[in-house]
Amino acid sequence: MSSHNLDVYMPVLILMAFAAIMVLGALLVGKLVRPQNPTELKNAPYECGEAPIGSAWSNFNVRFYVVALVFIIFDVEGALMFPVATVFKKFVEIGEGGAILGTFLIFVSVLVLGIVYCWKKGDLDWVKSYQVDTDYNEEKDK
Amino acid sequence: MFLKIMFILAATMTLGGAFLTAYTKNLMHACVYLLVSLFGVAGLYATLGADFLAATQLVVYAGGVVILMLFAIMLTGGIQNFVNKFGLDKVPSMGNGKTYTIAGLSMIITAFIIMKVLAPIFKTNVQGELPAFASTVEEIGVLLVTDHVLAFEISSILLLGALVGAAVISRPRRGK
Amino acid sequence: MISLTSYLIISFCLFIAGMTVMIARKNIIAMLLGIELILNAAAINFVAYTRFVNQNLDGHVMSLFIIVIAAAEAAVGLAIVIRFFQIKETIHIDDATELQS
Amino acid sequence: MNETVVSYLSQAPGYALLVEKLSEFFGFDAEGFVTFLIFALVCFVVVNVMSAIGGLGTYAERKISADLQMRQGPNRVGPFGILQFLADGVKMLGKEDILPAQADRFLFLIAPLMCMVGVFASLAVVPFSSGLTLTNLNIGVFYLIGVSSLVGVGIFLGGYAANSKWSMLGGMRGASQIISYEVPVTLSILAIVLMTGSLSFNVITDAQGGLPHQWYIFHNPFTFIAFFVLFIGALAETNRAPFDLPEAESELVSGYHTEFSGMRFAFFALAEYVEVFVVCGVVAALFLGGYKVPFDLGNGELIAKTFPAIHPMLAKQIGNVLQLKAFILKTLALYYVVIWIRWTLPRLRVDSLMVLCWKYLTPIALFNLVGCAVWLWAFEGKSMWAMIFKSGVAAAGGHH
Repeated sequence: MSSHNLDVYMPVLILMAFAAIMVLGALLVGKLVRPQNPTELKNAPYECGEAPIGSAWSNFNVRFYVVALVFIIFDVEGALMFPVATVFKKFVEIGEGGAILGTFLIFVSVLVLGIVYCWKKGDLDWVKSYQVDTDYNEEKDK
Repeated sequence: MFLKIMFILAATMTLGGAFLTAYTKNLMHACVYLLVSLFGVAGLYATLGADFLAATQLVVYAGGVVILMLFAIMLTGGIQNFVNKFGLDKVPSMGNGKTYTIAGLSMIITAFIIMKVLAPIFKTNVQGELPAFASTVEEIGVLLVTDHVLAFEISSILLLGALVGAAVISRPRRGK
Repeated sequence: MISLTSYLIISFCLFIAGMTVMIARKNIIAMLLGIELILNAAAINFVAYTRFVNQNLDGHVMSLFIIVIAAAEAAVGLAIVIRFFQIKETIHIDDATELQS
Repeated sequence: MNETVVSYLSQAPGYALLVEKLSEFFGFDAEGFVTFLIFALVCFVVVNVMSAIGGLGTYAERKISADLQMRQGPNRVGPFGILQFLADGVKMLGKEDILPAQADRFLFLIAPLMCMVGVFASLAVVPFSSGLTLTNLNIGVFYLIGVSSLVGVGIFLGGYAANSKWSMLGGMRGASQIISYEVPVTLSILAIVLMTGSLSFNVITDAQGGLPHQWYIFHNPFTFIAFFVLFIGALAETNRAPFDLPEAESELVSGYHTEFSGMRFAFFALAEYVEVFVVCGVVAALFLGGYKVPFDLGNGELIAKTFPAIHPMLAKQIGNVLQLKAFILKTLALYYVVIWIRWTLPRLRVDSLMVLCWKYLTPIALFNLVGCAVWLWAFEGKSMWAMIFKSGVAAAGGHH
């Protein structure tokens, strides 16, 4: 088993090892050099000077999740399209480009449907515009 | 020689990450250990000569799924334990002794069954001369466009369904 | 010597870890972590067989589709968990009792 | 196919001699060990050069911003203040490392580590020159996208670990900004991969010629737009310039690294500056002809022909050095533009930042992708210049 052409991944491992050594090394060297007197006040998380209230781990608006959702769908689409993109030029050279272009366009257009849907239903805009008015109306009706 | 080193490194990362995901008490740590384990699986793909799959694993899992998990943990109350309506402490959400014993027992049974199935395979695999590592991207591209073009198109429809479904579910509705 | 059995043993251990997570945890998101581990265990087997038994790359295409479907499944699963939390204020599995009679 | 630094350096006469000597010394075949040795040496050099460039980035940023605002930048430490970043480093080393209450000690260490690993691992594929690329992976571009998404996870964990509302918000926004701008970046890189038919950086760079009209930026109108989409996306992905809301001083009190002090903060800053260099290098390699030198001086034939006295091996070395110079020149030009943009454009609000990404950049990137595919199919991949000239191979060496 020629292990020769697996050497391409050797720099990846060496660079990661260097990054780890740098981080851990600097922190260890720092531990010797740095002053170390943690006081209760100094350790409080920064709250513009006041005493911090409540834990930071309260939950957040769901729009962060919708962004991550649309990202992962397009990320996976990119992952599927990369092999087809690398092969597209070869097919064009042997004259078969039309069929591959058709497959490619169908794939992309189905996913464009997805983003158009999210756009129209207002998932993509950061501040939920329609939600603001309805809360106001509800207050009025009560 | 380097193949062995890389295999051992990737295997320890995968199995270490997986077992730490199973046994850590903090959900955030479980997510980080899952990331370490998936990183190890990408290394395993590299030792198996599947370089495109190693990169896809990095892009989709390390970049996408783990961040999705982290966001979901943030959006569902972080890592505190849940108590039921009467204030009594339910089974802690990260599992306690009892749940782990049940898990252990069922694992022993499944392990026994799977070993029965895999036994013949372990005995008979003869080792031929393995081909050298080659670039797999073009090959996968050709396969995707010729043999598996139907699966390629259906997966775009599946992604569309997943996108629309998840968007509808997680959209903050006005009514309760 | 690194052979097919070593990869099968690794994916077996990954599968066992994923199952343990699924059974032992009560938090739904932690269970989804287990599902990811199990899907990866299956994908490793496909690639290992392509490498050691026959060299056609259908194994790679199959595990590529496993990764695609795992991502879509994680997206929808987590959306359900978030909606579940918004309704029931908890994602403890024992509270998911709507479907029981 | 896959050649690496070692296969390039092994053409040197000394290499074979070294392998034999070491083989007798160790008894077993030292080929693998020598490869490891050379890789470790070259990686050590690259890591140090990159950290110096990251440090000098901070210095350049303060000098250029001073220049833009008609004032003097740092000029105390060393000649013209060059050694300012070393002074900052030592100061960072001496600062106390404060761990906030109830913070997550384990994640507090993992977050900067993940950022650094993500950025340094992407150094392996940056095409410095045809020989000196650390490893010419044939999945180079896709590997780079995968590894640079680790930084987004590192930033989120950094924000989460510090248990303070500011860094929490900064971490969430930073991660969501990085992942949402990864979509236009992936799609515009896809357009270039479509044009070239390969994922490896060296092949993409070799497909472009030395002169500007042979670069991919001028290949056709769609790649021209894709260049700007990629550049804007790259700016946002490294939290730079108008998109630096996650670490915005005024609103979020330097966002996700509010609670990080001393060396941990230095690692986040170093990772960011090195990533800006790597991203500028990638943009230069994909669109501006990377290490290609005009009139094919790069591969040493012209030099060997004009100066027959030089040993052909040496001519190849000179060619390589010229290639390295061309790559560094183009990357630093883009680096200057990045810094220049930072001190001219105001900071974007969160919602306009997200709207820009999802409602403008992503549709444009998709349109570019389809446009490139149709162009490639219609004109069989010829660049618009080739068609305009219609004179076949331009005088400046073959292209296409």
